Order: sequence, then C-alpha cells, then structure tokens
Amino acid sequence: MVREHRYHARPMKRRPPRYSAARLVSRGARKRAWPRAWREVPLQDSYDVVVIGGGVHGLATAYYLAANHGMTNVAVLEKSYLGSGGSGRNTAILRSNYLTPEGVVFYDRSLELYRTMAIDLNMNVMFSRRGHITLAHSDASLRTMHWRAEVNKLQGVDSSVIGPAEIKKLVPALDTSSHPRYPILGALYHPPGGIIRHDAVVWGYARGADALGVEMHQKTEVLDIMVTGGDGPGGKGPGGRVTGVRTNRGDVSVPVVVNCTAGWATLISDMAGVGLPISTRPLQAAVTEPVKVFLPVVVVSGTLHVYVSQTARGELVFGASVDPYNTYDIRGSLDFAEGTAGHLLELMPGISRMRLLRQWAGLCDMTPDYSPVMGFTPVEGFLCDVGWGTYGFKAGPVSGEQMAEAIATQRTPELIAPFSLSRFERDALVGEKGAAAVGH
Amino acid sequence: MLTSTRTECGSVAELPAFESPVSRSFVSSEGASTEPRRSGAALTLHDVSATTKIIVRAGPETAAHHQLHASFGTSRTEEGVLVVGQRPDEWIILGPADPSRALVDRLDRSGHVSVIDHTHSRALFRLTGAEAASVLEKLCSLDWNDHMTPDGAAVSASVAKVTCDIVRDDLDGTRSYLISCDRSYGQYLFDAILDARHEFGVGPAGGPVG
Amino acid sequence: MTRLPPQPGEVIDRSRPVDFTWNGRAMSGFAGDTIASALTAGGVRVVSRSMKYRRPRGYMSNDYWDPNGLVQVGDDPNVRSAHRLIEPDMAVEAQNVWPSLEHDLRAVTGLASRFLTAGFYYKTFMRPMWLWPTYEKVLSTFSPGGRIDLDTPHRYHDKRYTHPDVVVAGGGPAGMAAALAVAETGAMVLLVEHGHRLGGHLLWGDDHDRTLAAELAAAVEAAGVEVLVDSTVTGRYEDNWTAIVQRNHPVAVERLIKARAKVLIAAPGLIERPYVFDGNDKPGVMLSGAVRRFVNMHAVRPGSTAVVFTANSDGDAAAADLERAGVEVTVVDARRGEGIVRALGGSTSVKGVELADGRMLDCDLLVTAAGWTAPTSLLNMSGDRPVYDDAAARFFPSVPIGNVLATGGLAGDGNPDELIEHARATGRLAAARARAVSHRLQAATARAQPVEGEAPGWPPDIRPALPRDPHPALFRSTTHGVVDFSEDVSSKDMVGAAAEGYDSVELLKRYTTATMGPSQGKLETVNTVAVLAEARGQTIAEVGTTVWRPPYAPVTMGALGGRLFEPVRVSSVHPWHEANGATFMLAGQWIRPDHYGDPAGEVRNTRQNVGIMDVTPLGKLDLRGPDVPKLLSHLYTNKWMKLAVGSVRYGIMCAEDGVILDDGVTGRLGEQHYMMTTTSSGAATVWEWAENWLQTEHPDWRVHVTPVTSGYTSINVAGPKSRSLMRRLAGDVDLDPDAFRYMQVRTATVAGIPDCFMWRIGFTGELSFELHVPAGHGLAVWEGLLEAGEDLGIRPFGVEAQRIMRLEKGHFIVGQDTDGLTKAPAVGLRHLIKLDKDDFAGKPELAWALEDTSAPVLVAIQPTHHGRVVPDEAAQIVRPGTDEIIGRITSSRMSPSLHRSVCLGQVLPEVSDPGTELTVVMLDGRRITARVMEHHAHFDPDGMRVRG
Amino acid sequence: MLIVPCPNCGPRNAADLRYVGESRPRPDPNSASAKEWRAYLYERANPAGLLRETWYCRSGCRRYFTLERDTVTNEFTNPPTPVAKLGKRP
Repeated sequence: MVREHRYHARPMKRRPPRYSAARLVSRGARKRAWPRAWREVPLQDSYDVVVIGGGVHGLATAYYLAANHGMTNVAVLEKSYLGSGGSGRNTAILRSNYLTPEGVVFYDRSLELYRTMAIDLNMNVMFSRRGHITLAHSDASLRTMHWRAEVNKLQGVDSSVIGPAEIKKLVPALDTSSHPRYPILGALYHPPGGIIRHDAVVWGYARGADALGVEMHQKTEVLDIMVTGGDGPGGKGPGGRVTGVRTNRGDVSVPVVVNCTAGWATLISDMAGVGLPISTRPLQAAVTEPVKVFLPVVVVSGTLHVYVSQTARGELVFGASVDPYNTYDIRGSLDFAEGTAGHLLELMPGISRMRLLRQWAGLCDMTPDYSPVMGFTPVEGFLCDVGWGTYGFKAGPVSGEQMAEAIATQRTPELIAPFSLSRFERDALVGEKGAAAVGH
Repeated sequence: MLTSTRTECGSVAELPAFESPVSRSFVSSEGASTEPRRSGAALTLHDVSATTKIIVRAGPETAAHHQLHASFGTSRTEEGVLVVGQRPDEWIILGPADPSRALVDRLDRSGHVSVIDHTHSRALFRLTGAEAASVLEKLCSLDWNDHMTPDGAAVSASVAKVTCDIVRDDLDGTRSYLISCDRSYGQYLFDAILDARHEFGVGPAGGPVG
Repeated sequence: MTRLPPQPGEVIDRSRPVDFTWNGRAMSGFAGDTIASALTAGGVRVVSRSMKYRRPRGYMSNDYWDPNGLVQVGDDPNVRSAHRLIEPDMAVEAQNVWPSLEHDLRAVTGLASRFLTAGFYYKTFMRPMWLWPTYEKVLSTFSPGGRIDLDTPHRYHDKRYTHPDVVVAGGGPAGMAAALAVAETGAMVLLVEHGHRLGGHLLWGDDHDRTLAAELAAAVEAAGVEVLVDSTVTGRYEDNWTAIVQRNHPVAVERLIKARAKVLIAAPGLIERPYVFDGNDKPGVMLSGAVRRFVNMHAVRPGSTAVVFTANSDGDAAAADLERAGVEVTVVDARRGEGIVRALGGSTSVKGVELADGRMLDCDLLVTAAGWTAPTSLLNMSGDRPVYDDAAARFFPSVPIGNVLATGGLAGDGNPDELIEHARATGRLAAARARAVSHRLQAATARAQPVEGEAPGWPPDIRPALPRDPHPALFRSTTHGVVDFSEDVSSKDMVGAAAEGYDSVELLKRYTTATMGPSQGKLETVNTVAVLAEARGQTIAEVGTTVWRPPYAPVTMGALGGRLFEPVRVSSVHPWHEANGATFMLAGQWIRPDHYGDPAGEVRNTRQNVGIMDVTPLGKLDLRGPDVPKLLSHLYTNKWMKLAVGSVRYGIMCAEDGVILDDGVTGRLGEQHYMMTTTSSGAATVWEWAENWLQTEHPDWRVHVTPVTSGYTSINVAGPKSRSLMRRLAGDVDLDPDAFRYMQVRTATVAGIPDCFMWRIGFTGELSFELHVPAGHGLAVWEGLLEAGEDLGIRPFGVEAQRIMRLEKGHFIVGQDTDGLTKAPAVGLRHLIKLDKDDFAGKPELAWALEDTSAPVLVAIQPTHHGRVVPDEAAQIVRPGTDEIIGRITSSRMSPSLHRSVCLGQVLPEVSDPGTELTVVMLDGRRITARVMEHHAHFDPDGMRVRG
Repeated sequence: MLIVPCPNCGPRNAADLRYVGESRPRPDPNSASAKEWRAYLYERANPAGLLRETWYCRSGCRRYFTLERDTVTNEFTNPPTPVAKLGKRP
C-alpha cells in the first residue's frame, strides 16, 4: 500500500555566488569574503524526508531529491561534521571495472556523474582520470582480470588486459622482473578510473543541496526512529510505518527516513526494527610524505591486498583489505602499516625511503556478497542505502540519484533492483562475491 | 596387506638415506638424535629433521593420556626421548628411533588413541646458544623470557610466518630450542633462522658467516 | 663564519672535521654537527622554499619537527636536517626548488596570494573540462617533497619483538628518572630517545642542567636499562603493542621493534610553539629552543642582532645565551605587556621588528618564546582526549589510562626536583602495575613458570599531581601570519575558511590542509585551534582539538615493510625439478613445476606411454577413529557409511550455503583409518572445516584429523604403460586389473620404500596409480621410477599437462570452473547429492538448489567450425546478436589428443542442452560459434582407459 | 595488536588466531524454513557492544572457542578479564 503524501518545495531564499576564476580575482581585489558554502539553520519539527548520514551518499540523495524531483523539504542529519565518516576516510579511487554486468552498469553511471560533477555542482572536485591497473600475480588472477575485462567491454566500459612490458611502460616504478614471490603476469587496465578529492565531493553536494533549499544539520544525532504498526516490539519491524525520528536536538515528524550511514547501518536499522546482513569492520588507510610525482596511475594488487595512488601533491595514499575481526573501534593497527608497506615494497622496491606520515581507519559495513543493500525495506517509509563494504565512495553519486528516484517515484529503479534486502532471503546473491574481496 | 599405512614401530634399517628437507643440512642420517654435534660457537643451528617424531592423540578418558604425563605446554624426558605436550590431548614424541618407538609401544592403546609417525611430515631444527632467544625474538612474537617460556616449555606459534611447534630444551644449562614445521617449509624456515642469526656474527652450524 | 669558540655543552668534535656538499657546494662541519648546525655555521640562512608561495625559509625550530628544514640527502628525500647528523661526503640539496633555491621562478604565486586563498582550487579550473589534466600537471609541480630514486636498492631492514615490563618514550630528565625507578625494582625497562643522546632539553641548558643530565645518564647506564637512542616510539596500538623504530642498528638500515609493553610511560617533553604574526616565516625568525641548541650544543651563532620576544624562562635563557655568544640582544617581554606586531625586512632575512608600542627595532634574528605544545600523540592513541588548561595555555591529558602513564612536561611543570620525583613515582607505579600484569599473564599461560599466591591488586595511582605554571595565552598577534609552515596556510586563510562554513577543526583542517604536512600538527595544531576559536568567538576548550593519529614521527616504508616474511613450500622432489629444467609456477605458497619445456608433448607421452607428476601439494588428511564415516558423510554430499576397506570414493564438499567448497577422493586404509585428499589450495580450509564440525557441533564423534600433506611425496604415475612400470617397483602388490581395481587403494613397498600407499584414480583420464611415499624417501622413489621406466618412455609432466588432460576428460577444478556462487547441482553431479542422509553441510540449500532451474550450469563446449581456435578462459558467451551475457568459458585448451580446442563453461540452463549453439566473444571481439557437448568428457567419455 | 584470551594457551596475539565471527546457532537442517536458514547464513546482530563470537586458535592449540567481546572497546568479558586488558580502564 502506498500512502499519499504531499511533498512541497521550500522557496529559495538566496542564490549563492558561483565559483569561478574571475570571481576569485574580483573578490580578492575587493577583499570580499566568500559567504558560507551551506547555511546553518534551526532544526524544524517536520520534513518530507530525513536522510540519516551526512556523507556522500546522504548528501547526494538529498541533492538529487531536490535537483531531479523538486523535493526540497529535506533534512540531512549528521551526528558529527559533514564527510566525517567513510566519505572523508577512503582512498578516493574511482572505477567501474566490476565483474558482474549489474555492477559494471551501476558503477559506470557513477563514474559518469563524477565526470561532469565539477560543472554540475560548480565545485572543482579534481577528478583525475589517470587510469587504474589491477595487477595479476598468478594464472588464476589473470583469468579473473580477463573475465572482468570481457564483461566490461560488453557493457561498453573501457577495460583490457595488458602484459608486463606495457605495465612497465605505464608505471616504471613497478618491479616487473621475474620476481621470486609475486611476479607481475599482467594487469587489468581501466583508463577511465582515477582519483578525486573526496572532501570536495562532500562539500560540493552539500553546497549544491543547500542552494536548492535542503537543510544540513551537523552534530545532530539520531537516537531513535518512530515506527508504528510493525510486528516487532514497540510496533517496529516489518509491517510498520515510519512516523518520525528522535534526535539529540528534538523530535522530527517525517514519513520517509533514509539510512545512508556506513559503520552504523546496523544500529540505525535496528531503530526501525529492520535486520541487516552486515558485519562492521574497520578499513585502514595511510598516507606518506610527498615526493616528486612518479606514479601516474592507480595501482591495485588483489593478491597482495593493497592499492595505491599518488596525489598531485606527491603523497602516496594507500589502503588494504578490511581488518580481520568485527569492531567499531577505529584506532588503526601496526599490522596494517607493516603489512601494507611490505607489500608495496614488493611491488615498488624503490620507495623504501619514503615515510609513512599518518594512518587512519574508517568503518565498513560488509555484506556476504560484497554488494550493497539498497531501496525499500519491510518497514514502510524506511529505506536503506547501506552495506557498502569498501567501495561506497565510488557509488555515492549514482546511489544518491537512484535512491532519490526510489523515494520520489515510490518504485525501485531497475539499476538498484539487484541490491534489494530481500535477495538474501531468496538467496539471490550478487556475483561480486569472491571477486571483490579487495576490489579497489 | 590392508592395514595401516605405516608399520609404526617397524625397523627401517635397510632403507636409503633419509633426505632432509634442507639442502644445506648438516646432520642427515635416519634415526639421528636431537642432540646436535658439539660446536664451539655461541649460537648454533642444526638440522635434525631425521629425528623420529611420533604424534600421540589421546583424550582425557584414555589411559594413554595419563601415561604420557606431560601437560599441555610442558615436556619431559624419558630415557633420552622427549615427550612434549604440544596441544591439548596431543603429544609429540621426539628422539632416536628405537627408544621413541619403545616408549610408544609401552602406551596403553585402548580407547580412542591414535599414533601417527610424523617423522616425514615435519622439519626439525635445533637452535642453541645464549643468544638463541634473541634470534627467536626476530621471528616470533612470543615472550621468550624465562618466566614465560622456561626450560621444558612447549608452544606452537608462527615463526617467520610459518606455524611451528617449539620446545625449549636447554643443553647443559645453555638455552636451546627445538623448532619444527611442516616439511615443505623446511628450507624456507632454515634460511629465515640463518638470516636472523646473521647479526650475531655466526654462520651455519656455528661457523663464520658465509 | 658564525662558529663560536668552544662552548661548555657542545656536542661537536672539533678534532674531526667532516666535508659535505650543499647544493653541490663544498661545505664543512664537525662530527656531531647536524646538517642544520653545519649549514648555519657555514653562513647558510635560506634552506627551503615554502610550498605554495615559494617564500624563502630558514630554520625556525631547529629540531626534528622544523617544517623548513626538509632536505634531500642522496636518494633519501625529506630528511630532517636539524636531526640528521652530517657524514663525510654527504650530498645535501634543497628540495622542490626551480630552478634553484636562490631564484625560484614559481615565486610569482606569492604576488597572487591575495587570490589564492585556502581552497582556491576548489573554486576554479572547472571549465573547460578538457583543460583540467593540464592544470593538474601544473599544480603537481608545487608538490613539496624531495625525490626518490626508483633504483634504490632494497637494503637490509630488520624486525624484533620484545616483551619488556616498561617502555619509556623519551630520554629527557623525566624519562631517564622514570626508567631508573623502574630498573631499581628489578623490572625490565626499555628507554627510547628520539635524539642522538639522552638528556632532552637539559642538553641545551646551563651547566647545572648538563650536570644533571650526565648524572642521570650515568645512573641509567649503571642500572642496566636497555637504552635506544636515535630511536622513536612511533605508535601505541591495541593492548600496548608499541612500535619503536631504531635508526642506529649496527647491521640493519633500520629496525622496527614491536614491544608488548606491560606499561608504557610517555615522557616526550614539550614542543615549542611558534607565534603567529605578519612575517613570522622570514628566515631569521626562530624559536627560543632553536637558538639555544645552535649556541649551546653546536657552538653556532645564529645572528648578530637579536630581538627576543619572551613569555617564559626559556626565552629569558635564550636571551642570556645569545648575549654570551656576543649577540646584541633586545628583550621584548610579554609578561610586561610588551608585544610584537610584525617582522620587517626582505624575503631572504628578517631585518627588523615592529613592536606593539609602535617602536621599530633592527635585527637579523627574531626569537620567540610564546609557549608550548604538549605532544600527546601516544596518549591520543591510547584513548585519551587531552583538555585545554586556560591558565597554563596548553593541553593536558584528561583520561587516566591504566597502562599508559605520562610524566614530565606532559603531566605538568614544577622545579627539577618535583619533576624528577614525579617521574620516579611514575616509574615505580609502572613497575608495580607491570608486576600485576605479569602475574596474571603467567597464571593464564600454560607453558609459563607457575606463580605463587593471589594476583597482586591493581596498584592505584597515588602520584602527587605536578603544578601547572601559569603562562600567557599567546597564539596570534594583531596581524595575520603563517600557522602551518609546511602547508603555507595563514591565519587569514583560516578565518576565511571558517566564514565559509568550514568552522569545525576537522573541516577547517581538511579545507585548508593545515596540520596535514610533514610535522603533522606538532607545531601548528594548537595555533590552528586558537585561530579558529578566535574566528568563532569561542574558547579553545570549546573548539577542542584534532585527533593525533599514528605514527608519532614519520616512519620509512623500509622500516615498516623492509623485512617481510613470505613463506614458500616445496616438495621433496624439488631439487630434481630444479636440476631438470622445470619451469616453475606459484600455486598459493607452493612452488610447482608448470612444465618441463613441452606441455603438449608431456600430454602425448602420458597418453601413449607413461608420465609421472609430482602432486605433493595435494592436501592429505589422516583420519582415524570409529566415527570417521560420520564425519565424511557430514562433509561430503554423498554417502560414506559403507566404504569398504581398500576402496576410495570421490566426493564434493559444500559450505552451508550450498556453494562448492572443495572436492577430492578419500580412501579407507584400515578399519578405523582413512586418508582424505583435498585440492592443494583447499587443504588448510578443509582441515579447519572438519575440526570446526568435530569441535563445535559433534564433539561426541571420535575422530582424529591430522594433516600429512607434506609427510608424503605424492606421485601420479599415469599412462597405458603405468601398470608395467609399477610391476617393476611394487612387486609385493597384486596389480592385476581384477585384483587392484579402479577406485581402490593398497599399501605397498615401492622401490624398496615401505609404508607407501597408492590408489587407482584418474584425474588425467589414463590408467594411473597415485603413489604416496614417505617424504624422506620421495626423491629416491621419483628417481627410481624414472630409471625403471626409461625403456617404457617415461617422462615427467607438469601442472599444465595435467590441466590439459583433465580438461580433455571434462573434470572441473573448484575455483576455476566453479565460482563463489556455484552450488553442487550445477556441475553435473546431481547424483552425488544424497538428500536422504540425515544431515550434512549445506543440506537445505542443496535441496532447494536441486529444484532451481535458473542457476548457470557447467557444460563441455567445443567451437564448431573453428577447431583450431582456442577461446580464452574468461571469454563471454552472449545471446546471439546481442551483448547479453548468458555464460562464460571457464577452461579452454588446445587438446593434443583430439587436435582441436576443448572447453568447459558455465551457461544458463536454457542453453545447456547438448547440441545447443553458443556465441562466444573472443578477446579481440570476434564472435565464434560453439556447441554444447553431450558429455563433460571430450576424450574417452566412457572411461575405458582409466579403468584399463 | 589485540590480545585474545585463548582458554588453552593463555593470552595470544590476534594474528595467531582466525576470527570465525558472530556465533549463531545452527537451525535444524531438516525443518528449517528458507527464511530461517538464510537468517542463519546471512543475518548478523552486529551490535555496538557485547558480541558473542567464535575464534580458532590457528597457530596455537587449534581449538575453536567462543568469547564475549565489547566491539566498541575490544575488551573481552568472558572468560574473566585477560591480563593485558587490565590497563584499559583506570
């Protein structure tokens, strides 16, 4: 049953100044400060839609609700600061060279949104489409690279398998000799992949959504979700209907709540009485001091559980696979630093004098098939965009676009249909399982 | 014809030489003892893979369990044979072939008791010297101080990323460890220990660094 | 020359001059000089250029954290020149200058600084899109780092684990006193000092300070404390897993020490904080500690006319030191309400200073002593959230952590006696707590020495608190200046960013990149917070601070990962393979012969004569006990309760989700003795899988599982002449086809080696005997086979030939022809799923899967008109005329036996009927037609040869 | 590195063990509905707090065991406080 609800657009209060080189100069010359990128407003007592989580997914959902569907009576609730979770902790790698057709099509749409984002959002997100290679150290992984390349090609995505000589030409720093332990037998080369300034993506969506009338509320923590009529305790759970959320800043009455959190997806869904197939694990990353640029593409080795890129500033940013046990503690480990540095040295012996500057961790919600949980749930008005494992950032724009469409049309868009929560009960898992354990 | 694969305690005197898993080994004759050749150097590493190694598995409900009389994490010597409580309900018998087999023959085998000759399954090295713990410290994360790993202690742990069974078995008051691993890792582990020993200025079998 | 006459506390050895080069120019210093002191003694003032605006920079803090002091030394980038000691012939260069340090052409950006506010790049370069890669290249030339040499050899690094009672981080007076107190209790203590010698700030202090340092250092040595200098505690991780980088190891370039400290004492001292004012980054503007180190430790005079802006005794002491060194000094005392407004002068050196009262003073050295930053990193890593103390104008630890104790400047101020006594009390407390931990550890550890008595209680912290000296809150003057020197971020940038909404510390940090550079906030964090607090009209305490993440100081990749253990496994026959031209491949950790030069020839020979293959990596589990059949029935999908002694059977194992986990044969060797084989890669998994069922769900089953994979050298003897060969070597076994049938097992003496067993199975599709020989004799039997079979045409074959032969026979490989979603019914062995068993792993899923008509199935495929075309493994199968994927080729080879290509593939059920035509997309985009075959086996589908 | 209190070996580094995961009872395979069975396979409580979980002491005693751990602080509560954890709280 679809309940009727009247959505309304909030009138625009202002038109923020556009960013451009000319305005930089003119404002600089007149010593005029730039206004706030997004407003700080009081929390209202009702909205049409509340988005929980002020990361790329939540902000993109809010932005596309307003931009594509004219729904602007929307609040994004963030318990810390915008982009404080996975959006600001990932290694900012973008790609669409997945294994399954549904994955490829989905991430390719994301890549397309990223490609034009700087212009669409009027914020330079610094998308560096520098290319992305995934190394194969064994026959088996080379076979998987071929498999991915073939699936990609059939979906119109630029991927191919290249040999050691071509790899060496692309990345002279890689040891492509007949290395004793991890020989480089080939690689999946994906030219459209690259890196981006992840914080700028967050700020761009926030600023864009704000300009359309969406509200962003930082330091606003959701404490409970009000559900009525459900099978579970307190009227929550399957069969129920969302009526509002309780926050540390007061109650909000709202018929539609979207869970766009990572790391806390289970805890938020529990508030609505919806169980999830998720285990939360930290994912760690680190950055080195800068040196002159020598690494022109993103390099990934699934076998060695490592991915690395060099920023324009010259720092190596690298990461590994998720930590070996569930925890909500994100203090980072020495094992990660040791193991990842060791594996990077296997690939690039020349970097032994570079220095690791900082390491950090974020939380990842892992699902059994390395694919997300998206769309409607058994609780009416409660939607999920969660379970993003280690690849949520790549999917931010397309997820926001599709979730906005789902909310606005009350139908599940085709692109996200494979990722429904009900697939686990039907055992219709997505085939990224087993191929994407370290799929950066 | 169709019984167990191994004549567990049979005689093997007429066989060709036991091939060590280590190509640069220094002791390699069937039935060698766990006693290394004496060396004047402070820190010696010997390949004693040919030592007879017999696993006995026996739960607490069996008589053998109590006969073995070395609790988990400890070891004892009986007639030149080392009886090691390597895991709960699992012992490894290390020593020259005949006394080792004799010891196993004396066990009451009633109940669910398994005896498996592991001689060929494991590489076995002996690391001896005052600095032996310092060498192990470079490869293994366990605490090798006396109070945590006294003489006779038995433990399983990762050494240079290979799971090993280790027994501290001091020789005449000098620190000494018996380290065993799956045979296929033997060469790798031997080389890793040699490398770790390098900074103490000694080479194979206590000779100068090669 | 600015080298002073001998100073009482100097650490240089004037009898040992050291020559080195600076930007190619010959320079000289003395042993004990840092690069910084030698350069300054040589008259060098400008050592680097700032990142964005290319402003000339000189030494400011003259210590490890100096953001202006990063240089290139040979192939070593970003070397801290105020920490690294000079060595003969060292080639030191300025980093990131173009074309030279003196004339950096990119300094034009300085002119545009008004427009290039923090984050300006987010606001421009968006159009046209195609120009962005060019902009990006230009921006990257501003990269602030040195350069690496990709040919840097892999030098020797080392690691060590240690389990001290106490680790003390910091070898200043507090660290030394604490370590001493620990050692006096008999506990084991490791004292780690970042600098080159013990002493901390006493080293650049007065005679009294140095005497105290020497006394403490001597006592530390006498007490047998393990001391590491030029070493750093870089991180405190879970459960006091403490990382220490030792840079002065005699053999290794660096060594990473992983200490499981029972208690960690943090005594890093304090870091002097720069003052924010206009011109505060001009060469010649220095912190008080910087000039004291120059003068007192290295006998270098850093200027000739100095203004010292001081708010504390260190500033006063710096003024006194400078005067003694012959520098003309004017003191501006913040405690008297005096202040400085801006530094004057050209870009290469400060020339004067404007004071708050309007006076202008000439100087070539402007010293500030504005206060301290408490480097609480190790406490942050332990869960502390330091809080700001207004009166003392610095942060202090707030959360007591049981096994991490702070002392020295982190804990408070006071006179030397008070500080030493606090440190000693900290050492005693640490030792007592370590004793309590030790007692519990020993009691809980099976192998440890038994402990007597009750565990000691947890010693309470009864240390008297140190006083906190009041200090003026000096962060920014009335002008704007640089806050983050390595990132070139000014207080003005920060105010602008806060106004744009980046007004929490974390957002501000991300937007402006302040605190993100090489010194990681050691110098600039508190000023960042102070500037933000001012901009928001809040207090510093309200704004709070950022989280200091590990490491405490940057760590080389070599130290972290230079010694990496990567085990490899080989079989007993490996030396023979090496000596006989095998080409090796890596399969997991195993090194295996892929082939011996001619895989197709190896196939033909095996099909015609006899071949042998080393299959030792095949997983082997020895199973004993009365309940083995129950275990087998539970793990495999088929039935095992009635397997006769002497027989072997094939089975597939599934996980609880019905997905194929592994496959292999198991034979019954004795009444209660079985041998299970697994795939090579599945050996460990299956072992743990079996143990899991035995230990958790069925502890009543009496089964002992023992892995014996490398206890046996496994040799596959295959081919029509294999029986003849075996007759020559295993005379004690009746090898007659009726006596030793297909899928049977026998124990045997082979080539004189007893205790072998062999079974008749046929992965290759040939008559074959799989021998399992005690590994200590594996090589002898291998060589014996080759010798005995010479006239039969025996040749070894490798993994590639085996793969071809199994594909000819249509045998699938788990993980290649199946994937993470392939359930047992899909591989064509539905008859091996016995739902009438009471229970087995994955049973419900398999029951449902047997009904499922949508999952892809495995079929044999042959290209139709292109028998010579070998589709690639991974080639996709599409619906004709479309790009819709309906399957894929999983295995594909040219068959030497059939002289045509043969494949296995997964396809949707609707196109799986024999004879169905398929469209296969080749890697080059060509589409070929192929046909689904009736049997999985392309070769000898009736299995006549294997049963022969 | 986390210390895991192995009931046989005593405190061990987490790297010596394999994390098996959240402990969940196995439904009766002959009567479980698809929903129940798949909840067993896939659904996880994943609490931020006390979690009952299984570990396998791979490098040590080779025994499976279950422990209770707080997933926020990583403190094990059962069996009684392992030694090195003592330092965690004042």
